[in-house]
Amino acid sequence: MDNKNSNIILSIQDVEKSFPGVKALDQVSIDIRRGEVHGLVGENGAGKSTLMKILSGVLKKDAGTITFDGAIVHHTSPVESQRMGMSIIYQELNLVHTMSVGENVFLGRFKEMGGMRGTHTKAKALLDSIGANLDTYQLVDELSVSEKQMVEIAKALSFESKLIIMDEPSSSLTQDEMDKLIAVIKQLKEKGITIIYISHKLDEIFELCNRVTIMRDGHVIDTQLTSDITRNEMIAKMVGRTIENEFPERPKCDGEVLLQVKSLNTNKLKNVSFKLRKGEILGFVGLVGAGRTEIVRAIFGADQVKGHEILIDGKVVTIKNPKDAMNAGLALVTEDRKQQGLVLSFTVEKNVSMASLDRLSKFGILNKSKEKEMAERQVKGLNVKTPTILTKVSSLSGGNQQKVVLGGWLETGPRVLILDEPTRGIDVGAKYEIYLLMKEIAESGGAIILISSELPEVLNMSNRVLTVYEGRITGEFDPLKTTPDHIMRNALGMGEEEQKNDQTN
Amino acid sequence: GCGDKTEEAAEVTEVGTVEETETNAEATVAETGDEATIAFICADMGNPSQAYAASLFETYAKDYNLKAVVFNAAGDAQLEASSVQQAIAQGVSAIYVNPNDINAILPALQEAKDAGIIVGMFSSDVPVGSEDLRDFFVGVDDNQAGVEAANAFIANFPDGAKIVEVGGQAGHDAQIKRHGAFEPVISNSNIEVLDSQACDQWSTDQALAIMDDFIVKYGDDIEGVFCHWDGGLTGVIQALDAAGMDTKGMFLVGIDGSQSGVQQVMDGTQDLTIGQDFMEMSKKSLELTRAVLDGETVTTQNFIPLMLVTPETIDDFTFPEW
Amino acid sequence: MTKQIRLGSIFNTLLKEYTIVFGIMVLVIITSIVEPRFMTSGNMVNIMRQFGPLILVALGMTFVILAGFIDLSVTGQLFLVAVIVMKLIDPIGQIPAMFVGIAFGGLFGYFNSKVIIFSGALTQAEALFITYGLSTAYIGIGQMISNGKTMNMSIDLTSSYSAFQYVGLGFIGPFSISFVIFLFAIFILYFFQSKTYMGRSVMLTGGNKTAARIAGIPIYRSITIVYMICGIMTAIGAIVFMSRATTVTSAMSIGLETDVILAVVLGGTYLGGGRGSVLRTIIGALIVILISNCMNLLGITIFWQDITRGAILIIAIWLDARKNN
Amino acid sequence: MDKMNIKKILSVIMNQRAVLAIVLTLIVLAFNSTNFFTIYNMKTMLTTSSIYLIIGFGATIVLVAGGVDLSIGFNMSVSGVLAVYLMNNNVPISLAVLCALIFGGIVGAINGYIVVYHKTEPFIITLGMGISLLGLGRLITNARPIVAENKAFLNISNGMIFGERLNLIYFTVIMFAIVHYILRYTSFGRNLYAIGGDYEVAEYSGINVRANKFYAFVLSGVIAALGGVLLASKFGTGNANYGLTTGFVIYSAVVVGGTSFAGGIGSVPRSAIGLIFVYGVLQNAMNMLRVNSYTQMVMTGIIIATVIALDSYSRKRIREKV
Ligand SMILES: Nc1ncnc2c1ncn2[C@@H]1O[C@H](COP(=O)(O)OP(=O)(O)OP(=O)(O)O)[C@@H](O)[C@H]1O
Ligand SMILES: Nc1ncnc2c1ncn2[C@@H]1O[C@H](COP(=O)(O)OP(=O)(O)OP(=O)(O)O)[C@@H](O)[C@H]1O
Ligand SMILES: [Mg+2]
Ligand SMILES: [Mg+2]
Repeated sequence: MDNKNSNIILSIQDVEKSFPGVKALDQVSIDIRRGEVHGLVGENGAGKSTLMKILSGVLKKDAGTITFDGAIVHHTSPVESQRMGMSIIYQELNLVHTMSVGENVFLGRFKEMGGMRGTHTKAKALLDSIGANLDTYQLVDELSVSEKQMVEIAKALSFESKLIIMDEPSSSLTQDEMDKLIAVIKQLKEKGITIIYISHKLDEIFELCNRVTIMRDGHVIDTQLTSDITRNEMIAKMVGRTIENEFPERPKCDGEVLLQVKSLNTNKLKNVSFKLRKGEILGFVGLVGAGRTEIVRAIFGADQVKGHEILIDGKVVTIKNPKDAMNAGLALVTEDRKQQGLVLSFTVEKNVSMASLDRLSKFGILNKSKEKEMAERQVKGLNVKTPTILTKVSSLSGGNQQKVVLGGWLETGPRVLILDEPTRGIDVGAKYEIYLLMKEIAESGGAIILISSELPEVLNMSNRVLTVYEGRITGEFDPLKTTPDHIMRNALGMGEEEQKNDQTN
Repeated sequence: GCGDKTEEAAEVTEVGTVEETETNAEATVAETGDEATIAFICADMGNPSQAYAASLFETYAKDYNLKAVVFNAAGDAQLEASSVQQAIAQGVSAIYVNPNDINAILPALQEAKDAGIIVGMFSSDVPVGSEDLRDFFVGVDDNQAGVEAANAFIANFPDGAKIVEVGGQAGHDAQIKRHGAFEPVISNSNIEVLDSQACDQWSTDQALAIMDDFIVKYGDDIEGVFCHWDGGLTGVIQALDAAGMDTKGMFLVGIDGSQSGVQQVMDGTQDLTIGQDFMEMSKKSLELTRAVLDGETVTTQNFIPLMLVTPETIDDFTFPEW
Repeated sequence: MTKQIRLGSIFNTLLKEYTIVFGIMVLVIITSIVEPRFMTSGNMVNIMRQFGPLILVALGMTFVILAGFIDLSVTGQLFLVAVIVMKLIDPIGQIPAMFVGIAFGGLFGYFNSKVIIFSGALTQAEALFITYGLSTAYIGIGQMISNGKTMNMSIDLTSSYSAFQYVGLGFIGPFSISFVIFLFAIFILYFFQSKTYMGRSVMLTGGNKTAARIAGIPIYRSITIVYMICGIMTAIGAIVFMSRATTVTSAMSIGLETDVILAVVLGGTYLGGGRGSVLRTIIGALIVILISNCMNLLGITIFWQDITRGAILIIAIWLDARKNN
Repeated sequence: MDKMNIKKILSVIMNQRAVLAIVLTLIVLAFNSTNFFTIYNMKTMLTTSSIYLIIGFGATIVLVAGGVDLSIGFNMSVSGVLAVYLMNNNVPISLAVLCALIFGGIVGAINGYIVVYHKTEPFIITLGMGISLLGLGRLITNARPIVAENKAFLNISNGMIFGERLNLIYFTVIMFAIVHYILRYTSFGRNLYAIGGDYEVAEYSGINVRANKFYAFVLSGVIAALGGVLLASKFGTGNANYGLTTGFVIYSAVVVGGTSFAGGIGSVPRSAIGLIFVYGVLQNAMNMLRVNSYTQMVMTGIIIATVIALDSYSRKRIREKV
């Protein structure tokens, strides 16, 4: 009883969680006070989302105790956590695309909401209250990413929970929608609802949160009042080391254009044009769903395009499918290695050789000894931790899986290597190795396109950075000469006005 | 309520008149000699014998100033019933039903009768007690075929013998009757049926596989084979050949009188095929229809005699078309 | 000590991997006790011959399943090819007719794959229903051609009956011709699966279509090839089938597709694609044949045979799922 | 602007393929003098398709939840057999029917359990179940049709209410209402849409995905059994062979109606249209136009393949929307 009224609503004690190859959470302890907005920050892969998934019952913790509202939480399912009064907005959108907006808001609670009519009326009211003017009968499939995000928020609010966890709710919102969200959060705060707010945007943290917890590599580094900490201190704690050591020196590029993309258009992309020089690492910065992945997939012939022109060494090449792209000297390491990069049930050897299979065969017959050599070369060269090359890829850790993908593409001897989130889920050591590799390729006359959600990574590795916003390229920057802030602003689509202002000045 | 009842009563009398086929003034006056459309409801056009019968109806209908349409029930009792209904909807004057399931077809026959349509059963008759739902039946007696087969064995092996039975499609009306009639007759003799197995389909290959296994199991003990259809017997012969057994020295009996059966009898491999004369059956059906349309009385049950095709009698038969 | 333990664990893996095989061995042992003739050479030849058409079609189906698809139209194809071959024997002679039949098999497979690729029906369930529809159409065409009649080889063929008779009944040494055809096919197909670029492409397509496509693997060509292989093997199966039975009716292939899928799955090829081997299918086909052979010898009725077949299929998939989860 | 409208209309049409197909068929029929447009024929069409409609509604439940149950055809036939068998062994009608429904539910439960709780491919599991059921049905009946001795049983399907033999249609309407209500207005139904639409999201949203999907299979099994009982009652016969291709054709028809393979999309009215097209209009129209049986088969196969290919094609277009 005592506890119930105490001002700690949620107490996390020594929670641990490991995934194969990664210790995502190590002795994490945080106390969340009743009625506060508690910020949670940390680099990518720090373990924030993992912790939240444990709270909501999607993942099981390996050790530790969680006390919510005075009761020890044993639950293992999202339903139970919702019943206890915790709800969560997941980082990845969690909506059923074939269903209406209204039903998505109250997914699984159709009856409680009074059937079809009740669901839609209540959903409408809820959406209106957060300033989202949506037709509740519309299918979610037809919404834009930010509209979907608003539906997600409405969904989380609908539980009338005591605690709402928001995992990067703002990552794809426009400024206007962001303002609405801030208003909503303040409204909730007034009602005495506790909020855990995860974001990479420190401005928001300072604007919204009472206290903030900083995580790094699965550890809690510190919990402080936002009023007691400066932005720089926060960053220092998040990163934990000086940035110079983390990245190798970037290569110099000699200026000759290797790849040129002219007016690339798809359903989502608008008139994307850019050049890539020999020896250059070109970074793409943008929010989730900005279209970076779509740009490279379109170039690579993996998706349908409306029209575009691609020149390599100044000569036009036709790329209709990935095979064409490979023949033209391109290689693509996709962002989702499990779905798009690997055949998980196959051996390391077969995955490495996958992209070079035609070169390994003569008259359609595979040269197995060459294949073996190839796999061994890459395993050794990239330092892949695997018992043998005949081990199934599915049993390797994420970082090693990533190296397998990379190794496969390196074997094709690409001139342009496209890396989409190459270090996602990879530990620091492995990251550095990948950076060195990138450097090596660039210096040996190749070129690299790098997409990464880790801003420091892009900024430190690239010679040049392009910002992408809603399928358009909104700016081009030299990371050495521009502040990260300025780049982010362009990635948020706010740069255009500024540029106008710059020009008028 | 009341109105309906009188209507029904009226219909019943009408049905009665049709069955007696004497005083149905309407039918006789209006349709004598006129061309009429008839529908043949085939149990399964995938079955060669039935498809053959259907084609006979189409060919010979005009000889009786009739025009035939064929419906395919595709082995499905529901489809058969609905085919009858569709034939009624098309306003045909007569239907011939080659039933998949004689019980399942009865409600549809009732409808046909209610609509005043001549109903002929083809190949299989309605169950006992439902005879007034049809005007006539034309067919061979599958029970008789079973008995003939048993008698042939008894005649051939006066001192007794060991034989096996390869049945037709399990559950098919013909398979049930052929086996059902064969069994008691043969078990009253000194002939021993070593084994009996039905097939999943009327499939030569299955008959072959079953025979293969019988050969393994009983080997040279087998002195004769009764197979429910000539096509199956083709498989049996293949199995015997493959096992190096002398088909000519064995007594092989099939039913159907189809091309393969007659050919096998000619070749001397098969000793008897109990033929169904589809030509005669079809013509008889058409003839009876014409007669009923013309207001004559007809016999309701018409068994077309079975043809016993043996090497001795083979010359009396024209080579079948199916 | 260690050796024992290792033996034990090998046995355990075997048991896990081949639970069904052990089940069948029990059936075989029971059968050979109850019916000693099971172990005769006659029965072995018997099994070898029954094995023929089934395994040929199953080998083709293995590739379709390895690529992550399925082909129910083997039922229709087998019948239609048989009808075509039958029709062609008189005008062009037996051996040309066989080859034309095989070409038609390839053509049907090609057509199936084009329908699937063009419509983007890239899941197994979609392929299942599309090929079901096509199967019905093939049977219909076959019956249009044959007019629903039983087509009989022995008629007017006595002079040229030999080629088919040779395929159906001939022996090379101790092996029946159909078995030799099978050996030949398995050699080529195993080589194709494990040693060639396209074979690997098929496996990769079944393992992960998306990843394979990004890596430049010709997934659509793989799909076309597996359906064509299946069509060709079905056509060869049809020829072996008709040379044994010497007649052709639409009943000849009813239920074939389930037996074939049963053989592939019981062999241990993963239904979801990417894992498995044509060699495994041999075991699977053997099991399917043994089930009916044993049951026939034990005098078990067709009803119980059906019940058992279905149950074995369910249990095999179930065990496979348990192994993988 | 105009172009947009045309596009929109086209996409609406693409989504209502079955309606389009029906309209086209009707137009063809209107230009040919047939008896298609008679009340009798309409009634025939509805009664014929009624049992398939009912079972198809059950199939819709499973399909919406992202599953498939190909054993419904044999579930239907064996449940009917079971009901008749029990009645013939002196079990009262109501109890026998209840047992049949429970049996259907158990079959659905076994399918559901293996598919849902052991994450197996539904179609192969249910295919296996189908084979076993066929064997079981033949075993119970010894592969012959069994006739219901208690004729009162026939009243379930053939009885007269309001002086018309339309019980089956009433049943269909009632089941239409019930299943439609379940899918559209209950949380169970809505959960199924969520599960079929996105299994993981549904799970994260606190829906008990396994239990719900499991019950979808059970319900579909019970409904298939109901269909079986009605079929047995319609014919007064139980026959294990009734359901040979039913599962495939029903699912095809449901997809023709616009319920998607991918799950999450579909409805009972859509399924009804698809089922009426395949089981009623298509076959009836071809018979009315006197299309040759084999041509009918080819056309049915091509139509099924085409419509399903179109379903996939429209999803491919959405995926690749440029
Ligand atoms: N299902 C999983 N399997 C294996 N590893 C995982 C899984 N989920 C997360 N990880 C790993 O756990 C670590 C923590 O991931 P988490 O998603 O919690 O990071 P985060 O702090 O939320 O990062 P971000 O800011 O990018 O969202 C990462 O190294 C990640 O690769
Ligand atoms: N989680 C998601 N749920 C639904 N749709 C998404 C999701 N992520 C991306 N999308 C869709 O994919 C399209 C393109 O996103 P894309 O992956 O190209 O963006 P991106 O800039 O590469 O972002 P990131 O790589 O950070 O996810 C967007 O229009 C969006 O609609
Ligand atoms: Mg996260
Ligand atoms: Mg991306």
